[in-house]
Amino acid sequence: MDTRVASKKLGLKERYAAMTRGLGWETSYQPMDKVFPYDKYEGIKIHDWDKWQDPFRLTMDAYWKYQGEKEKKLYAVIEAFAQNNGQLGVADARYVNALKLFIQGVTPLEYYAHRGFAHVGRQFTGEGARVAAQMQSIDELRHYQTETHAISHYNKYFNGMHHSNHWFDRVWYLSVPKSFFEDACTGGPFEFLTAVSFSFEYVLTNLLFVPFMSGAAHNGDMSTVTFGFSAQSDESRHMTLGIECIKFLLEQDPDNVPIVQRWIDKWFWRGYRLLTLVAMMQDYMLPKRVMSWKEAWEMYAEENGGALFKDLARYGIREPAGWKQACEGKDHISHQAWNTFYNYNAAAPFHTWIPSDEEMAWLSEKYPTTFDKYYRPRLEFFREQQQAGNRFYNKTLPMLCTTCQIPMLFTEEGDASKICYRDSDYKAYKYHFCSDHCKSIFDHEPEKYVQSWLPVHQIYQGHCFPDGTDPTAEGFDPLMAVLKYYEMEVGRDNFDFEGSEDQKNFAMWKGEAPAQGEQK
Amino acid sequence: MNIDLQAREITPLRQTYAHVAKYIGGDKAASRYQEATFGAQPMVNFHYRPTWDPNHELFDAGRSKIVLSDWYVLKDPRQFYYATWTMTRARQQDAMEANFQFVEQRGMVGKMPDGVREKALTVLMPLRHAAWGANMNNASICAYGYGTAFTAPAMFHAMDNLGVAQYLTRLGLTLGDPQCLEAGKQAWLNAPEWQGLRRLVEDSFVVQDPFELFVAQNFALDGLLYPLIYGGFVDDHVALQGGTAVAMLTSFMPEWHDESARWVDAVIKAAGAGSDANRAWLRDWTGHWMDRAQAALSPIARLALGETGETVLSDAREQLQARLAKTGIAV
Amino acid sequence: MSVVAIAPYEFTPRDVRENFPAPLLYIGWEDHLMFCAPFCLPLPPETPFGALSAAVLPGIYGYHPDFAKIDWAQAEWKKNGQPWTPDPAKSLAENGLVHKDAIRFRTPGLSGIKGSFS
Amino acid sequence: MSDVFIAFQHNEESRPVIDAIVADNPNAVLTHPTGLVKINAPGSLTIRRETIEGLTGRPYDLQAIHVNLVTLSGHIDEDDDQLTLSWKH
Repeated sequence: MDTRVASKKLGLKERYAAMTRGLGWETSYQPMDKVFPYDKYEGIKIHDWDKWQDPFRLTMDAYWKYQGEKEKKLYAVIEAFAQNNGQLGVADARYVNALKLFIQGVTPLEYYAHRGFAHVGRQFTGEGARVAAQMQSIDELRHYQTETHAISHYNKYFNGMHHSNHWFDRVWYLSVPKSFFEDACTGGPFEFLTAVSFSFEYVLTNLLFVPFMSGAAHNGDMSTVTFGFSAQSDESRHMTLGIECIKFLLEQDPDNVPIVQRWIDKWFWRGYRLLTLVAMMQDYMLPKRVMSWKEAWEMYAEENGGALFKDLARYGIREPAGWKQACEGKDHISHQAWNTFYNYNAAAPFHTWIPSDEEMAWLSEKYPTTFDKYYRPRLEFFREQQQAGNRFYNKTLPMLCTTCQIPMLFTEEGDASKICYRDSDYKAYKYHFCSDHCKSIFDHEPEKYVQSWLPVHQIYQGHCFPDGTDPTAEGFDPLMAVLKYYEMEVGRDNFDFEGSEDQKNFAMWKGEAPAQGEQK
Repeated sequence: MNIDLQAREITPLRQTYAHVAKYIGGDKAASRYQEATFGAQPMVNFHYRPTWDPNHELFDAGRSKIVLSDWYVLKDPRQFYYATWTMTRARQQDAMEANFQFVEQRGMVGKMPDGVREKALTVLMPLRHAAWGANMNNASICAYGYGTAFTAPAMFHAMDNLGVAQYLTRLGLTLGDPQCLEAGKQAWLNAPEWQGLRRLVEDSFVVQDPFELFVAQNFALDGLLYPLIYGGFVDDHVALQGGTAVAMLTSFMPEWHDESARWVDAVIKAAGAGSDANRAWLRDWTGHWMDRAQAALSPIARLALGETGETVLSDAREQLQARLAKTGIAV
Repeated sequence: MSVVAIAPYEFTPRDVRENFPAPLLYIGWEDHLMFCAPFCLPLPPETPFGALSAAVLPGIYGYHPDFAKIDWAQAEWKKNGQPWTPDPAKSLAENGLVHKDAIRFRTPGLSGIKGSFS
Repeated sequence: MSDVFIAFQHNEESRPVIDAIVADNPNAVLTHPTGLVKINAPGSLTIRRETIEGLTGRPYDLQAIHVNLVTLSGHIDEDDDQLTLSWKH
């Protein structure tokens, strides 16, 4: 059992040091600066890599042992789930749309994290940091693969998952997570760590995984619960890497503090914007609700983040610049996001719907100051129209924020009746933003964000049609051409849940459908 | 019966993801390896250039001189995905753990002749650093290579390299004390026998082409080092002189090398099959790096095996040439 | 401020005017957030401004019951956040609109579904 | 003083770890979000190997908590015998 009998002479810390940083050396046949070319240009000053505190000292032997155990358990569940048609056990076929969002928008991020950590796991001069990053790289590959395997079974029976990776590179709303992670991966190694390990993993990841997985549990999806919690057990190591790395940077040199503060400001806001999708999932897509986005935000961000930033104050770090706005947004963003997907559901490969009366009552109770005032009336209007055969599908492309790439759906702080518009001029062109913080991120690094592959603009530039499309041809339908480029199956992957193939199949499998099923 | 009814009605709409189907010839049942690997890497519409490498996209096949229309031909014959990799290694680790316990409980180290024990430490301790270099290089291959079929096993390999470095560390702490690690490091840094190898490893750190790095590290250097050290030295020399403990505590290494060589060869073969130009590069790289590795290992062969060292190394080179010939890369 | 990079880091913006068949114009209708976000449209610069309310906006906002009630003479306009008075007879270009300008209009007295700004 | 917390999957393997935490940290507060056991404690929280071993009667490697750990907050200090989470303010 004990993997450490061999070396009782050394304690955990010393032994781990011998197993990691003891392996490296100062190169002399090639200059160190050429061997590690990337960890200086960001301006971060490291005087002594030996001060790096290793988070969770797992050597490879222990890593293999525990991870092997986890995988054995996980795949046993995935297998049993498939054999028993576990998909029939979910609360309602609407639930599956949360999984669609997950495989489309979250799973590819695990992949990026895998490659990004391989990069920094090669590039840091300090061996301890390198090993920690490499271990995370392999964990993230694990997450990509286990999620792909667990959701594979759903993909066989439901629409909206079959082209997830193709969509990730192309579909409008998926440019939000894609640009988020590419922004991190294209930053320097220290910024990457601050972005992913600290701002995302440490400050925000609980908001992604814990509600998602508790939601899965509540809605009868044991497969997802299992991969989620199993992945989350790696996440605790990653979070620890996040906080250790921040402390290390701050303790190494006071000049690092303003750089790190700016990264925290930037990445907190980038991460918060990304989580808009999770907020919507939590409040609208789980047939059996667990907790509201607002409650989750209060529990995991306000309480926990509050404690964290109080703790970091001794280094001169304050809470992220967008903290107050993010806290104010907790009453709004899930509703605003759901409305956006309801609008553009013709171009999104998952289903939306109008919440039932009971669900609206829950939303009123959870959002007493905002739901009835701003959001219920439009939902009820949409419902009337839909019942009259006039379901709203917005077919005109929206204005996007240049930084977060989300349609400009967010409202002014303190005034939910006004869309928040911000802009900047840079070298003869104007750029637009959804918020002060997205604007400030752009203003700091305009050379970066002028490259944004904004889906709406790309469509208008003619880059999102299948090869050989002639947009000047008679009767050219741009929306259909874009959906073809997306390789979406129109009428199966998109449109309202009401009347969808998913809805019909699920009812039939559960034996709730009229007799058409018999004709097969 | 109920089951019949279900079997009739619950028909899958599809077998696998489209990005997997594309590589396995249509929508059919896909293996876990295939779903874990094919189409995993984002391919187009990258937003920003890396601030650390503005001349390339984040994932960019142009970082290598190898040109392939489909990078997913570089399959891993072991079909490793995370679960199979980690469970395979966990089993091997169980065996290693049992070996460590056996060696310690039977006092096998104490029964070893001092000369053999010291020789083992002299040869093996500096190799912790060579394995660490291999770890860095495989992390590079994963980071800058193209296509998950190629890059994912490279990261497994990097972690295996780290595992090897750590097993050597444990061996050092079992056979000797913490000072022997430091002595090994000093030899790596300063002893003349090790400088050729250290120079080679440091030169490999600055190789920019991930595929050339793959050839240099995984094929040329490790293709000679493992047979020389774990075959020629540990199994055929140390073990025969009363150092069975050393063979037990390094049993992972030759087993791992044989296993992973199948992957290395398959990747070279598939890349070479892509074009004459690929084959030409592979011919150049394998030739260049095998020559360098052989030269760098020569003093270590002598250090480990004395007069016969050179012969053992030449044999290893011959075997490696034979592996290469099977990949279709004529030298 | 400027990006920090290891080597020169300057790229042609992906959205320069030449990349589009016509300049982009962003248009938003205040207090009607049933339409989740402002719109983005490529519009030829010679388009008369008046054609917006007559020909362009009905297609994109006509679903809303308030749309038919708009008195365009009362509409209040903003351009890039600043109050602005366009001349409906002149073209977009003559009104000073260039690629990627954002305009929005408020229609006094109309505040969305049941006054909810939807 | 802010709370630190740690959460485990709610299963049989976690039980002795949780019992040990409760025994060693009188201020610990348990909650049970779906599928989880979450333990909050003001300022700091310690997991002791010896306490777990006392409860199970078997040797326990503290790193085995990784198998069922879900999330945590606070700074970590870890050695062979204990793992402590704490805030420094």
